[in-house]
Parts: sequence; structure tokens; C-alpha cells
Amino acid sequence: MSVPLLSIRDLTVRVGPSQNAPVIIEDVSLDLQPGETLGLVGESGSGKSTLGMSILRLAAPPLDKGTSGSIIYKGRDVRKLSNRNLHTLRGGEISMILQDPMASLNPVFSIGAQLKEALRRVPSHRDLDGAAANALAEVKIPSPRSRLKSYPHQMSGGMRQRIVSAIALAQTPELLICDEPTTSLDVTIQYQFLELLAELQKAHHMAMLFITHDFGVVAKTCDRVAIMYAGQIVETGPVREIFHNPRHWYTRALLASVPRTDEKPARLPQITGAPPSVTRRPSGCRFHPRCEAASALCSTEPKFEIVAEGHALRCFHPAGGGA
Amino acid sequence: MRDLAFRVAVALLVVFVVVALIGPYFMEHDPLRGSLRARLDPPAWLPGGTWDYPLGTDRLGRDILSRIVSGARISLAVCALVIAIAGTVGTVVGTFSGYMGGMTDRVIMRVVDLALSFPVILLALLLGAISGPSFANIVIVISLVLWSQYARMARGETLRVKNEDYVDLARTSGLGHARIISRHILPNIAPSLIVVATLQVGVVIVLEASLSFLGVGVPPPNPSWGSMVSEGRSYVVTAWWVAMFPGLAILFVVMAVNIVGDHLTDRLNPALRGRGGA
Amino acid sequence: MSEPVLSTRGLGRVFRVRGHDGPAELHALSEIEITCHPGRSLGVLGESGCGKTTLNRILLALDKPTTGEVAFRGKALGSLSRREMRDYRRSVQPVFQNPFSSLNPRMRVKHIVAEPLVAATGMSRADIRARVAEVLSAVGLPPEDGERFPNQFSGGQRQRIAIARAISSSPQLLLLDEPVSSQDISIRAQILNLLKELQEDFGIGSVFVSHDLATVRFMCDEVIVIYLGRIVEHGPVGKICETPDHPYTRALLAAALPADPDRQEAGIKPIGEIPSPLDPPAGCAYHPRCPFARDICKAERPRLTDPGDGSQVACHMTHAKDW
Amino acid sequence: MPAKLILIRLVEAFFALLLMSLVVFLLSRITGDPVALLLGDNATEADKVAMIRELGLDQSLAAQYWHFLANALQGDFGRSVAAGREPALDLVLSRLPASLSLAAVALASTMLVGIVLGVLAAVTHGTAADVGIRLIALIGQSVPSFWLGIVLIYLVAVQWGLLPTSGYGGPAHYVLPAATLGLFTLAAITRLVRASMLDALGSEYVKLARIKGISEAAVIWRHALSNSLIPVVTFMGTFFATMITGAVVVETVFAWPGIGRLAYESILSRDFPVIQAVVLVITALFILANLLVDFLYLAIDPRMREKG
Repeated sequence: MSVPLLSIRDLTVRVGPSQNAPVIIEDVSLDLQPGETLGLVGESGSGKSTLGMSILRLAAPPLDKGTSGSIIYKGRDVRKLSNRNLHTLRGGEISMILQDPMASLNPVFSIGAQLKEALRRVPSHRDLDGAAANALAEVKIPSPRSRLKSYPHQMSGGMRQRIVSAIALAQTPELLICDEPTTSLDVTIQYQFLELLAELQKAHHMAMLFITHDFGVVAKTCDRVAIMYAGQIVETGPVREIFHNPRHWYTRALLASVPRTDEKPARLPQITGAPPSVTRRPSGCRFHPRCEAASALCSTEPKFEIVAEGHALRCFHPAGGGA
Repeated sequence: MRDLAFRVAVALLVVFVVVALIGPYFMEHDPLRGSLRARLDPPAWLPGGTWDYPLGTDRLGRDILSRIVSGARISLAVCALVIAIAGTVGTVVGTFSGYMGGMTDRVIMRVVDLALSFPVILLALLLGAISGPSFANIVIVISLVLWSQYARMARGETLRVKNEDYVDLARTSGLGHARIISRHILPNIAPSLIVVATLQVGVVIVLEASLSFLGVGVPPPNPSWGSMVSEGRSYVVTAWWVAMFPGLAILFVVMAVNIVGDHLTDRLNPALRGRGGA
Repeated sequence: MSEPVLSTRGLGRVFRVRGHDGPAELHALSEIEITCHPGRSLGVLGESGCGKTTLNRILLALDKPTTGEVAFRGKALGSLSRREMRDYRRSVQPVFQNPFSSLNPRMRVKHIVAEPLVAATGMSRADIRARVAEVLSAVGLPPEDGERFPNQFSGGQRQRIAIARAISSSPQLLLLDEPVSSQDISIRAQILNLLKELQEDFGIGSVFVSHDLATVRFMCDEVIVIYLGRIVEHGPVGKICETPDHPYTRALLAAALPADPDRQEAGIKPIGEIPSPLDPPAGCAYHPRCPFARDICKAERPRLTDPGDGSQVACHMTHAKDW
Repeated sequence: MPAKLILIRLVEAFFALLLMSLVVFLLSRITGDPVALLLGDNATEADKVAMIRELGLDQSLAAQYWHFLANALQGDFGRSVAAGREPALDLVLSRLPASLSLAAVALASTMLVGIVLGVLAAVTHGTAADVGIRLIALIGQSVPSFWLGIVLIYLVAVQWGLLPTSGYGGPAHYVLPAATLGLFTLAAITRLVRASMLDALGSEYVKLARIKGISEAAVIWRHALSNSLIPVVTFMGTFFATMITGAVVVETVFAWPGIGRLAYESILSRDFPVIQAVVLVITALFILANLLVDFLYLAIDPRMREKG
């Protein structure tokens, strides 16, 4: 396997520096290869968004002081960068699209001003207006030049998310983190946005970390997928492997519980209980109180083990696969 | 740290209320009658002072401590009355306006906006000048100033609560307006109104003192903290304590009220942080 | 078939709003005809701004239609006597999307659940208490929970409380407005199963408003698809999800991403933005986004007609088999 | 549509002025006997009758009000009853510069310092600097201005002799009155800016700005502050009213020859022509200030430009 673009090792994020502070992310390790798309799937409170923010060192104040582990981007540890280097990394090498396109544009500045702020950081851009118009054209905003003077409140949700993408991609980053970028969009708009992202990814040769709770989005966009539960990655593998042969009981149950358009069962297979809150996570396998295959062993800590090429999980009793 | 400040502030307010209620019965001196032999006596710890008059005396030889204790009662009474009157009127107007919505709401709110930002001290001075300083006057004038703040808060909160789904649900269950307002709206806007009320205690005390200072508040010889400062003004150079101590009393009580108000804001309605006191 | 609980005739709702230049009319709903029977579930499928929320509010008598009427057991809502109105309130109960907004934080759960009973039935206190315990256990909550306040419950539990409240007055029809879209994925199946079970056990009918084709497939018997305030297709759920006729429904089907990386080839890819309802396109409102649009689609609004299988579709091109 | 908005505001302003003039007129009529006040104790009946006719007091109340309005529109509020019998409006206008300059100095320094302190407190959230700034704001909100003025005069002017005790004059004369006048508003602005900066710094658009890689200074002073100023503008009208209220007190304490002190003196001496002029001039000023706030709003928040 080639040298990964991004390599996260043993990342733990607590709410503050104390060892007793509640843990949001626990021992997360993952690799991202150049040009590939990794889906990060989890429910609310699983820590997936915090993971995304931590990569750019944007986790909110008490969290930044409670972070340990390493985030290696092209051989450099992001966590040890000077402020100056951090600012060139942000936007320039790693960029991000946030969930809420309504909130992520500054309401008092024009689209053009916000876009140019990012473009100005690329020295080769002489004609900023032209570059900004091109950037809007690339995300398929009609009549881009006249749109530069518009304000965010004058656009639809789908348009705004495309503008956010134009801003995120203005400095041609190599890694794009997408934090639920389509959750607030209508389905037909979501579809088009995902297609656009795929095109942009190809054009810019970007790697993507795609954070979502929607398995349909993962199936459409990702090469590999990592499933998070209660702050840990419980299973990771190639997208086909995970969808067709999930080995962790959480992945398995979750996939089974999603309604489908092509069949109408009398009941959906359901997981009992609710995901634990950050302060009340069980010991051992975090999923064991809700797991149908749990044994006494499961209240001890399972290891993260590789079961097949690129397929690893954290479970004492993996499902399927002849185990 | 924050909790400590809050506790100290609460303790101070308890002392203020207790002193205002029963303090006057324990004072040796009559706050209204002075001793001509003891005019402008300094506080006990300065040369010439005696523990007979711990905080000194004023130009008529009246005991400053007794007058401050007695003034606390006036401040408390004004606060209680103003908050009861302005709070009731403001809450009724604001809740009605927000609940009705539409044109009614727009007209009422323009009036409230005007009242809110109008320098009502002019009206206060006018009223005071016309009918002479009196306790009733000051309560009316300050209520006139402050009802609009309750109205705005009550209206904004009513609008917020009115949009909550549980109000629609109550309507789908066939509840009438009166029951919706009493069961769903009022209990949910109450915390914010309590915050306003708390923060206003400070405003009321300062306004009352300011008006009394200007001579249109509590009529002399009753010892309002404001009029005490006013009387002491002419003696700042020779007898600073006459103006200093009542002023400090105002400062400490109002600070305590504001600390408690901020604390309640954080606890009851964090969205209003920093916007209550302006 | 049994007598319909609710039905609408020529329902329309126009809002007067402030447009870009002066007052404007927003046609939120036009010519909506639906019939709701006890024990049957009608899906209302559409994206944001299509009018499905307005429809829900009109069915709940929270809003009045501009044209047409809603009838309760065949009698127009406006002409109901006080007594009949109480019966209507008791028989038609909603569950909203957001259980954080639909439970009054200052009321105990038992009072929340009992509200429809207190207002619309003449039950004694003891009967009410018994009924509250009964419906709480029907949704899987212990009766002791009645003493607690909403903030002591998770999102999934809150939605159960909202459902308990809705069924407390033994309604014949539930109006379900996206009841799971604010829920975590592992909770969705629980809530959907619960709703389906309750409907089957008590013979309750429902109107299920949703943007998600897969959920509608699981929950509903029949579906109407709404686009910009008009019904564009109406039929049994199997037909809508497998062989839809209207191009918009087909786009929705393509955009409903299946949780399977091997089934990603869409039939008709959705294109374009949803137009502003203030300025809907002439003719067929979908024509700017429709790959099959002809001149007639721009000029003339298609009527709902039977394509030959008992369902209804509003499209000029339905019989043109060449597409 | 700003044009429509401005029109609505102008109509409102007109009615507010009209209402205020009615209030002032009625208050001055229901109180006491202006004739007795004007003529003193040893006037004859004939003098009184002549005076009543001269003042138009024998006409109906409505006619009197109409007369009053007509005169007021021409700038005629009558003459002061005090020594000199100056025209009331002239008296007010002659005192205006002192008040306006004091308010301008106080408001400008207050805004500047308040915004900076508010931003600093938000940026250093939770540290000693934040606690210190919040303590300043707390004291500023709690200290009664008349007392603060006296304390400052005693300490700074009398004990240390650094600044003049009172009166109107060069820049040094402005320091103490402006500080006294501005402290409450300073505290309010600091708190407001701190709170809205905290909101803004946690917002998604600030996250996106950081993701772009722009400097932290640009994030704070450009992205976050531009949004945090909107609530400050919302409260400008209230601040202005606070300043006027404060001016009456502060000008009295510092013997500042402005309209605040004039209002106070004329009310104490029941000089109704002056009272009427002062109140209406202040109302006009106040309305003007609120109009300015509306314009500021349009300038700072693009979302407002499209609302009617």
C-alpha cells in the first residue's frame, strides 16, 4: 500500500485536559490514501464531527486541550504545526465543508468578498474577480459574475452549499473533509450535490473524508467506510465488504434497520435502546448492552483487529464470515 | 469563582432585605432627628469620631447609619411596588401583543419601542415638578419607565413559545386561548421575566436615587439614599462621609443584584446573556 | 371500504406575502383531493416547500384553506357543531417531527399525555390516570415515567411520549409529520415499528408526511406525490416505488440512495433547482427540470388522469411510451 | 425597500413629536396658575385679566393647543419667566452645543472602548483578563452616576488636583463629565459585544473563515465583529436615551451649561415655556438619533435592505 496522505494514530479527545474529563473520541486510528474517499458513519454523539474538526485543529476550546495522539498529514504532525504553518495548511492543503449551508456563510459579506478572501491566498491569482467567477462556474452557479455581488440570504440552500464548496476548494486542497454536507438539503438537490462533489474530486485529485449518518450517501460516494459508535471506530473496511458482509453487530443491525424502496417487510429489524451519552458510556465493548450477541466477555475491552484485507473491527464475536 | 461571587451577592441581598424590614427597630438614633451638638461628626475610626455614630453624622447631626438603614426600607418598598406594577402591566401587554400577532402586535410594539428608548426622565422631572415630590409619584414614574422592558421581553418570549409545536398540539386537542396562555405560554416565559425583574431591581434603585438626588423623588426629610448623597454633595471636601456611605450602599446592593441577575440569566435563559441590562 | 374519516375537496391555500416587488400570492396548495380511511395509511411525499406541512396544518384545522374544504366523516369542518368538533379533535391527532418542540418542558409527562383527554372527552380523573398508564405502556414506557418532565428523556423516548399523547384519546386517524427524520438512525426503526404496530392493533389510519421514499414504502398503503403544491402522482405504494409514471417521482426514486454500493445506477437523474413557489413555471410546474418536456408541457397544465392501472398521474407524456 | 421604511419612520416621527407636544402642553396647563406665577403676588385684577388675554388663556383648550402648535412651528415657545425673559427656544439652542459636544465625546469614547473591551473579553473568555473586564462592566452597570461624579470631583479634582472640578471649557473639562456620563453605557456595550462575540465565535461562518486559513485577527475583527455590531446598533436608541437621562444628572453635578441642566432648572422653577422647548427639542433629537440608527442598520446588515 502507498504512503497514506493522512494518518491518524490513537487520537483521543476529552472535554478538557483532565484524565477524568468525559471522552468524546477514543483511540481512533485511520489512514486515508491520496484520491480516495473514506466514509465516516455514526449517530449523533458518536464523535464523528469532532474527529473532522480535530484534523484541522478546530475543535472548540475545552476539547483542544484534551486532545492526545497524532494526526500525520504528509509526514507532518498537524498537532505540532506552528500557527503560521497551520494557517497555510487550512484551506490550502486540507479544507472542509460544514453541515449547515445557511449558517456557514457570513450574512453580512457578499459571496464575492467571502470567496476572494480564500482566493487571495493563492499567489498566482492576479484577476481576483475573474478567479472568483471561475470558481462559481466550476460549482455550476448560473451567471457567476453577477452572483459575486449577491448576499447569502438571497440564495437557496443548494446554491449556498455549492458556494461553500467553491470557497472550500478555492485553494485547491488535497484533502476535503465533508461534515454531513447534504443533511439539510432536499433529496433531489442532495443527489446533484453529491454528483458535483464527485466531479470536483476527480478534477482536483482530492481525497475526501465524508462524515455522514446516511448509508445511502456512503454507498454512493465512498471507497472505504469506518463506522463509529460511542467515540470509537468499531469497524472499517472497503465499502462493498462492509455493506455485503458486515462483521460488527452494530454495523449489521444498523444496516438491516434502514427501510428500502424495493421491499416492504412487516417489521423492520430494530436495535433496542439508545446510543449512550458521552458521560454514560458502558465499559468494555461500548455496544454490548444493545447487542444481541453479547456475552460476559463483552464487558471487557475488545481489541481492534484485522479480519480480512483492509477490514478490521472491534468485537469478540464477529458475525458472519464463518467466525 | 463565579459561584462564590453569586453566594456573596445572595448573602448581601438577604442582609439588605432583612435590614430594610427589621433594621430600623434596632437603631439607637432617630433617622429624622439630629443632635445639634453632633453635626458633621466623622465616622468612628477617624479622629473626632465616636462609636455612638459609627458612620458619622450629617449637617443636622443625624446618624448616617440609621438613615442608611431607614433608606433601605424606602428602596425596597419602591422596588417591590414598581416591579409588581410594571411587571404586571408589561407582562399583560407583551403577552397579549405577541399572542395576537399581526397589526395589533405591530402597533403595540412600536409604542413599546418608543417608550423603551424615550428619555423618560423628562416626564419624571415634569411630574415631580408639577405635583411635588412624593412616594406615589416616584413609583408611578419609574413604573412608567420600566413596564416597556417587561412588555418587550414578554412579547418576544411569547412569540418564541407560540411557535413551539406543543402550542399547536394543544390547539389540536381543543384547548381554548385562556388555557393555552395559562398552561403553555406563561409557565414558559416566566423564567425570562424573572431575569428581567432581577436585573431591574438595580435599575429601580439607581433611578429612585437619581430622582431623589434631583429633588423630585422621595420628599425630605425621609432618608432616601439618593437624597442623602445630594445633601452630602455640598460637604464633599469637608465631610466626605455624608455622600460616600449612602453611595456605597447603592453600589453594593446594585452590584449584588446584577451578579444574581447574570447568574439567573445563565441558568434560566442563556440566549439572553449580556442583553438584559442595557 | 369503510366511511372516510377525513377527506378534502379541491383544497387550496394561498398566502399573501411580500415578494421582491410588492405583495405577492404564494400558492402553497392547489386542488388537493385526498381521502383518509381508518386502518389505512396514506403517504404524502414531497420536498421542502411543496406544501406538505401546510396540508398537514389544514387537516388539523390549525390553518384554513383558501378554497375547497376538509370534511370530517363527510361533513365540512366549518359546519361542525361544538360536539362534532370535539369528536373531530378526539379522532384526529398529530405527531410532529421534533419531539423537543412538541413537549411542553414545564409539564409532567402524565399531563402532556392526558391533554387530549382533558380537553376533548368527559373522562373522570381516575379514568384519565388509568388511560395515561395504559398508553404509556403501549409505547413501551413504564407508567412511573408519567411523573417525570420531558428534559429527563432522550429524543427517541420523547417521540414515544408524543405518540402516547396522540393515541390517548383513541383517535381514528394519526397525522404523522416526518415523525422520524429528527431521530438517530438506530432509533428510527423502533419508532416506525411502534407506529405501524399501533395502527394495526387499534385500526388507526394515518397520513404520513415524508420526504423519504423508503420510509413511505414501509409505512404506507397509498401515496400522493406533491410538487409545488399540486398532486403529480397518486397510487398504491408498490407502484409509486417500483414503476412510477411521473418524471418527478422517478427522479425522487433515483435520488433515494439505496444502502447498497452495487445498486447506484439511477434511471433518471434529478436536475435543476426547485423553483420558488412565488413564481412557479407555467404549464406543468416540473417542466424546467424534466428531461422529457415538450412544448405542450410549457403551455398547458396536465390534469390528473389514469394511465391505465387505476392510479393517477399528471403528465402530458405518460402515454408517450417512447421515453 | 429602504425608501418605504424611511417614509414610515418619518410619519412615526411626526406623530411622536405631535404626541409629545400635546403631553407637554397639557401638563403645563393643568398645573398651577401661570398667570400668578408670571405676575407675582402684588398684581392687580386688571393686570391678571390683561395677562390672561395676552396668553390666550380665555380661549378653549383646543384653540389654545392649536395656537401653541402654530407658534411652536415658528420656533416661538414664549419667553422664559426667569430673569432676562429670553425667548425659550433661543435659550435652549444656546445651551445645545455644550450638551451635544459632551454627549458626542462620551458616546464616541464609550463605543470605542466598549467594543474593544467586549472583543477582548470574548477572545480571552474564561481567563483573568475576561474576569477583569467583566468586573469593570459590573461596576459600571451598578454605580449611580451622580455619586460617581461627586467621588470623581472629590478625588481627581479636589484631592489630586489633576482636572478642573466643574464647568464648561477646554478638553480637560470634558474628561470627568464624559467619563461619568459614559460609564453605564460603556458597561452595557461591553457586555453586549462580549455576548454576541461569543455567539459569533462559535458560529459556523467563523468556522468556515478559519477553514479558509485566514489569520485569527481577520476572523475576530472582520468576520465575528461585523456580526456582533448588529445588536449594538439595535440598542443605540436605548443608549441615546440613557445618555439624555444621564445628561440631566451629570450636567447638574458638574455645573455643565447644557440642556440637561437647563431642563432640570426650568422644571424646578416651573419655567414652562423653557420646559416645553427643552422637551420638544430633546424629543426631536431623540427621533433624529433613531432615524440615524435605522440608516446604520441598513448599512451594516444586508438582510435589512430588502425588508419593508
